[in-house]
Amino acid sequence: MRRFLLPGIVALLALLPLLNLLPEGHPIRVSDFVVSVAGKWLCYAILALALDLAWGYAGILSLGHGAFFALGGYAIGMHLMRLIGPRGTYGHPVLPDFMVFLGYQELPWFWWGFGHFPFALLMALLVPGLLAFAVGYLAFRSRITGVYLSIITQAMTYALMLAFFRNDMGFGGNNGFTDFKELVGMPLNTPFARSVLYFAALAALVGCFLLSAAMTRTKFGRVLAAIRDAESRVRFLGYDTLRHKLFVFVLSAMMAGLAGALYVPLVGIINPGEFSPANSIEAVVWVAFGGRGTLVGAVLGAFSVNALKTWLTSFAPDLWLIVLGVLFIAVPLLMPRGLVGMLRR
Amino acid sequence: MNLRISRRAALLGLGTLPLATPAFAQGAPIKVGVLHSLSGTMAISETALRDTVLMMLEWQNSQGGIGGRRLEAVVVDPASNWPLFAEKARELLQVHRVDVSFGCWTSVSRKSVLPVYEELNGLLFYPVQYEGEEESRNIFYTGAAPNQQAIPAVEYLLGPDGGEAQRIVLLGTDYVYPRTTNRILRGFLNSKGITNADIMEEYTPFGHSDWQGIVARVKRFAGEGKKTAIVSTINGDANVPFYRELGNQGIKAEDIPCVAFSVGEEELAGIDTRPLVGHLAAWNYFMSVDAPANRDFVGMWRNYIKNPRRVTNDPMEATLIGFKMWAQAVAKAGTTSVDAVRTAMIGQKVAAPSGYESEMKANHHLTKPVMIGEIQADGQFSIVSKTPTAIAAENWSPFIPENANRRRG
Amino acid sequence: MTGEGLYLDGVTVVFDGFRALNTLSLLVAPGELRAVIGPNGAGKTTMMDVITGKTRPVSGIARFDGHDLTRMEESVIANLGIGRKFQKPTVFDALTVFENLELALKAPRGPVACLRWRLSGAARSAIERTAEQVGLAERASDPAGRLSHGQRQWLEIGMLLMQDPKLVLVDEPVAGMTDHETAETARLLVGIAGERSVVVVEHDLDFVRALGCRVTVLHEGTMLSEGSIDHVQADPRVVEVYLGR
Amino acid sequence: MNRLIRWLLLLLLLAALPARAQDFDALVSGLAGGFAQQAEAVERLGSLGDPRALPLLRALSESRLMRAEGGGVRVAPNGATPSGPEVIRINNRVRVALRGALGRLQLVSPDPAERLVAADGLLRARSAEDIPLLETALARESVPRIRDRMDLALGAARLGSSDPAVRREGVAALGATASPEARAVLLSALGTDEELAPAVDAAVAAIDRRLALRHAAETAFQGLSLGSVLLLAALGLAVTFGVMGVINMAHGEFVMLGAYTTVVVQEALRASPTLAPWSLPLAIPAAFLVTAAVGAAMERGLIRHLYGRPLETLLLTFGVGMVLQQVVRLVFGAQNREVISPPWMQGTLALPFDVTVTQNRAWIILFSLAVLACTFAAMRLTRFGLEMRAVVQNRRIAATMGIRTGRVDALTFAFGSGIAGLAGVALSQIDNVSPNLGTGYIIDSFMVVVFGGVGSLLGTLIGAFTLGVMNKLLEPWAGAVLAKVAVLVGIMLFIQRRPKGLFALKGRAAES
Repeated sequence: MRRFLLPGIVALLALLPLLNLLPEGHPIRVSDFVVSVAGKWLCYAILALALDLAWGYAGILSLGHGAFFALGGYAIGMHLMRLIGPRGTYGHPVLPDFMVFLGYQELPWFWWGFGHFPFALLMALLVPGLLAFAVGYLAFRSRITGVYLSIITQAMTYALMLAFFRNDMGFGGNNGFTDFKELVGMPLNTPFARSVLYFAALAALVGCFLLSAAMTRTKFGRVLAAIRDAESRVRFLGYDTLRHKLFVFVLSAMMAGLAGALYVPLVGIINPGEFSPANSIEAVVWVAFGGRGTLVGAVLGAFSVNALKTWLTSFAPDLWLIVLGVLFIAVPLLMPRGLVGMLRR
Repeated sequence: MNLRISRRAALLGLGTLPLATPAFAQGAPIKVGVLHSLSGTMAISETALRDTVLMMLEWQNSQGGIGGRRLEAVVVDPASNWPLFAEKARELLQVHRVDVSFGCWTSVSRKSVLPVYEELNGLLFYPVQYEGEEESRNIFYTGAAPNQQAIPAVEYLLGPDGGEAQRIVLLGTDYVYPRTTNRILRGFLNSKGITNADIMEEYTPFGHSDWQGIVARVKRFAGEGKKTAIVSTINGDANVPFYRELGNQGIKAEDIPCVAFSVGEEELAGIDTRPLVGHLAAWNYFMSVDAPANRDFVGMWRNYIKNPRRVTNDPMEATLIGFKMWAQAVAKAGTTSVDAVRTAMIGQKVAAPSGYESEMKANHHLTKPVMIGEIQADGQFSIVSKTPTAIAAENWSPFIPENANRRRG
Repeated sequence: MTGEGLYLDGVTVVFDGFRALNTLSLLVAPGELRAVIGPNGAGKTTMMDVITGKTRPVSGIARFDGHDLTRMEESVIANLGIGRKFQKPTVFDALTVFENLELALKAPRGPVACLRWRLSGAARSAIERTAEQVGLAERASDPAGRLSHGQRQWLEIGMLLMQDPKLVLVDEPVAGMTDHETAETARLLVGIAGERSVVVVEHDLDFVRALGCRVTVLHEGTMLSEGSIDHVQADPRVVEVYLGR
Repeated sequence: MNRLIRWLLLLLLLAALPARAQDFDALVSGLAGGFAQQAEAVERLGSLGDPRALPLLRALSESRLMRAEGGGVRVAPNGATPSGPEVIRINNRVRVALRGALGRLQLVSPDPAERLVAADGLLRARSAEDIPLLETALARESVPRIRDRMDLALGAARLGSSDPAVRREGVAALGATASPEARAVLLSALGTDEELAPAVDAAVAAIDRRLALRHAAETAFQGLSLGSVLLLAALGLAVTFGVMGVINMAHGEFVMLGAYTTVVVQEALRASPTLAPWSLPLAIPAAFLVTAAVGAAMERGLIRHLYGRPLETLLLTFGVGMVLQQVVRLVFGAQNREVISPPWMQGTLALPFDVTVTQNRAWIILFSLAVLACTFAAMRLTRFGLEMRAVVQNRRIAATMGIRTGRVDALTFAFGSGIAGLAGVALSQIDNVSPNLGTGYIIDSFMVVVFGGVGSLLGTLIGAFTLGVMNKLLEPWAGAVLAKVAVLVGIMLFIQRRPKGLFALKGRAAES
């Protein structure tokens, strides 16, 4: 029975955009809205998976994963901006509108290459990866663990948020990037494009899930669990825990970057608000809610908390923060092993 | 009350209910979406606008709705989160099938929902002053464009009543509205013979609370022997600490007057305004306007919100104008269909609380009067200057050279 | 057996002005079994920390087979062939007994190597042999978290064996053990020595006697006396600071 | 007697001026005209020197002048706040004119405060006509502060003279000061007077040299002020996080609760004339108690179940923060709440060497140090502090010695939360009182604690002030945002080198 559970869920999820093709008014038709929201949740699920890999498996509680997510999003966003080309308000062949506007004469060097999709996709993985490498190397080398690491990573995403809010950075400041036109030749803002992006996100989620599952089943996965439970003991066994932690942290950051890269074309906007520390903490709550240390839990958590949030922000616009806050309080107290832990019991 | 409405909305929001009911059946309620943040950083400004829309809705229903159809609000909370704005916009249009939406504050939220409204051919009323440089067939802009606020205000500063300023400090929060406005103002100032050496421009992040250094630098800049004035595009939250610092460092309006474009009655409600008397704000409406339409508006608001001390402000007035115009346009078109309403909107006129008549022009912007107010000790503004007539919006500013090769259309 | 074994000379460690080790010198030959005793705060655990790289001395030499231990990371030292068993048994509760032993098994330690690691038949039988040796063969697939205190001590010793170290450091192995378990442990440690050096830190003099080896007595971070158990027990200085109390 | 001489002097001065008393009534009715007309009338009334003008002009500047029926004006009694369309409104242009006119009329007032204001007004008016007036007043003035001001005003007035020798005298007088106003006056003269340019340049340079020190002192003050805010925000965390190891993400919301308590106390006392001026000091214990109570409830009800699981605590307290924020928003509304600053916290304070600092910030620096001292005393000198430290060092042994560890935990957490409430009282004086108040401070506070060294109050103190001063030093040439980013990155790098912060606990205890 359990063997078919996951493939069954994936098949159901894959069916969703197809139900959107049914004629309006059909009893089982799902609306565009549901497809686009579900696509967003898929991206969040990848982010949750990435976070779970670092936190649930290796005990690295990053409160800065939102930053990796946002950087991935910005990389793709830059590509999408380049693709607008002369269709922008000011009709400049190369420069995006906001640059024309701030009086840029030419494209800043860090925008070079983003006209090419493969390059942008590469950067969406590499930039978060490199940042994770730098921060992780410095932190793990100095044996910064636990809540200290959480605070450091939180400061990292906060500093990035402040920096990206600056218009002088060349990333569009508070407005970020929006009004995208197309991606790989496909016009965005159509139900078709959203379905395609939905499938891409689903494929990425399945890929990331399988990769994570395979990885955690190897001896590497067991080393991570050992590091989580007793890091210094692992060192006395002769493992250079710095390298293991760095490996999983960088991988996790790249996964988060991929999630961000898929997210931006789906929601149609990226701006520095994505770096806000609260976003990263929220992602941690998804994982905790679903059940950390289990991949299914992370995915389930991302879906359920976000579904709740989408529903509550319409159902009880004045009270939803309280409901969600109470949920955050209740999870560590009443269900420390999350949804999955509860279901298994 | 609004909770009850939204509960019904929420049932639909599940997305599981098939939406078989045709939304435009005769006598079915007209749905009005409200897309204002009720939590997060923007809640401070936007909750009052949500209440304004609900108030107008109640009023319209008390008049028998529109064409015999009742109005029903769908309130959602985009939580000051820009991607959530886009999601909620789509939800309003596709799940709740609203006929019109009122919402957003700050350009980024509008730019986030704009592709959604264009794709799904929805109708959005945006009630806040903004930097211009935009024109969408699906949006009606009921706030001011730069020429309806910023330029007249600076003109006032340069004139005899404003103190004949020769140096200008442009202070702003680092986002697109201040950046654009200041760019336009720089062009304007240069055209008035004020060189760049006499212009200081500085930006701070959202919610900036430590103004000591900047105010001290402004003082120094002003101490170069020329009459100096501050033009502030500082956004909501940061204003209270800014004005406190201004007052505490003893900068009086007689020495360095400060004119603000984002400070209204609501913002002043959080400050002790006695040290600030004489500093200025430019809007298209002040609560202190002496006109019958305004007395009705203030009375209606205080009655609705059940608080005799609550204030009204410019974006609330803009919301009211937009709502009334939309209601008139629906009545004229005889349908809520977006294309028909859009056509009917152009040329609609409303006797606004500002005491002037506002008209919707073909560029989807309103004609508005410009008023300069001085802050008074009681937190209100004393209107020291106003244009004789409502002026039309230039959403594409002539002071931005790139607008010359803008794509039309 | 090659190399010079463990060599400490003039090692000094200072915590906040307190000299945890004060010019300590110690020589352990390859293959030797050595017991280290001393009252609380004598510096026994700090000595082990220096040898395993957890604590850096302010001065002095610590060498193993010619490698300078004071400049190495813990993991590098472990890979030189120095294994350590902690006073409080630390095994990985979330992993099974088998997996605990597998982690300790001598094999490439890098992340990529771990990802590509496949359990060979030889490795499997080595692990099973060790599980047998420490009496945990029956429980190989149980999570280590479910073991009793004594079993955890044994598992840890088993993990030490899997590392195939040249020098084994054992910190108070019999604390909290039954008499039977204590005797078993002594037999186990004597069996291990010979092939490798073993340094045992212990309070329990009966247990030390059972080991039948050379004894070093530490006091206030420095060596007080060294020799057979009978020799040190007869040393008046030792009697004064330790046994006399 | 003295008073009589003053009045005689005034009359003497008035006689020297061209008296056109017949204009007086016409001018007074001009006060009710348009802004331009008002300004003109005010200026002429000032130079007319008729003492009857003084109460009228004062009333005009205080919005007490009303349009009387039949075209004239009437004055509402002193201290009244009339309203309605008959109140004559003024604008900045009129205010500037009023300042000069009142200056002329008040320069010989018996009230020193009025004379100071008058001298200030004349300094800004800079009219050569005032030279004789100022010279006479200066000869009689005995208060040094007012003399300095009059000297300045005289220098400025001389600069407007048509006689080059007088102008030169003015430049010399202004150049001898260390005043930014004098500098501004000199610079404004530069454009109009070619001949004096070298003298002016030299005078400005001299002032600049004297001002450099002052700017440095003011920058240092700004840094200390920012540091004091950080210190207040971080102190509570230094207790809850540093001592107990509890990550309280709702700390910022506790600060916010403290600020709202201040609002509530002020509003409750508004009606009582005896207590209202003391509302801010009274808010201090109230805010401490309210937040301490919330903290104690949170510790006993929630956090206590999660000891030893810091990451879960982090999530839980984040949830508590969300709830608190939204509850406050629903109860008090999303808008900013007004907090009134008592008069002794407004305006600037002149320190030696002409360094001026803002009163409210000076008070907050003192307040933060007082709170630090109290915290230190509570932890070092009281039985509660002893028990607290005992529990931190070894919970089990403390328990066996009869210390009720649960109670100590609750009290410690309540104490840390109470300090957050105190921070809220202080922040209400410089920042918005809104539900979002706390969010802006939480990360900075954590950085201060981590930078200073967890568990060390001295570290928190030094950390807070170091970060404050660094920020302010970097700000002028990096901008506010980059300065902050640079400081954050700096801390992150610093922590790599000293993972335990500036003042780390060393030794075995810190290893575990």
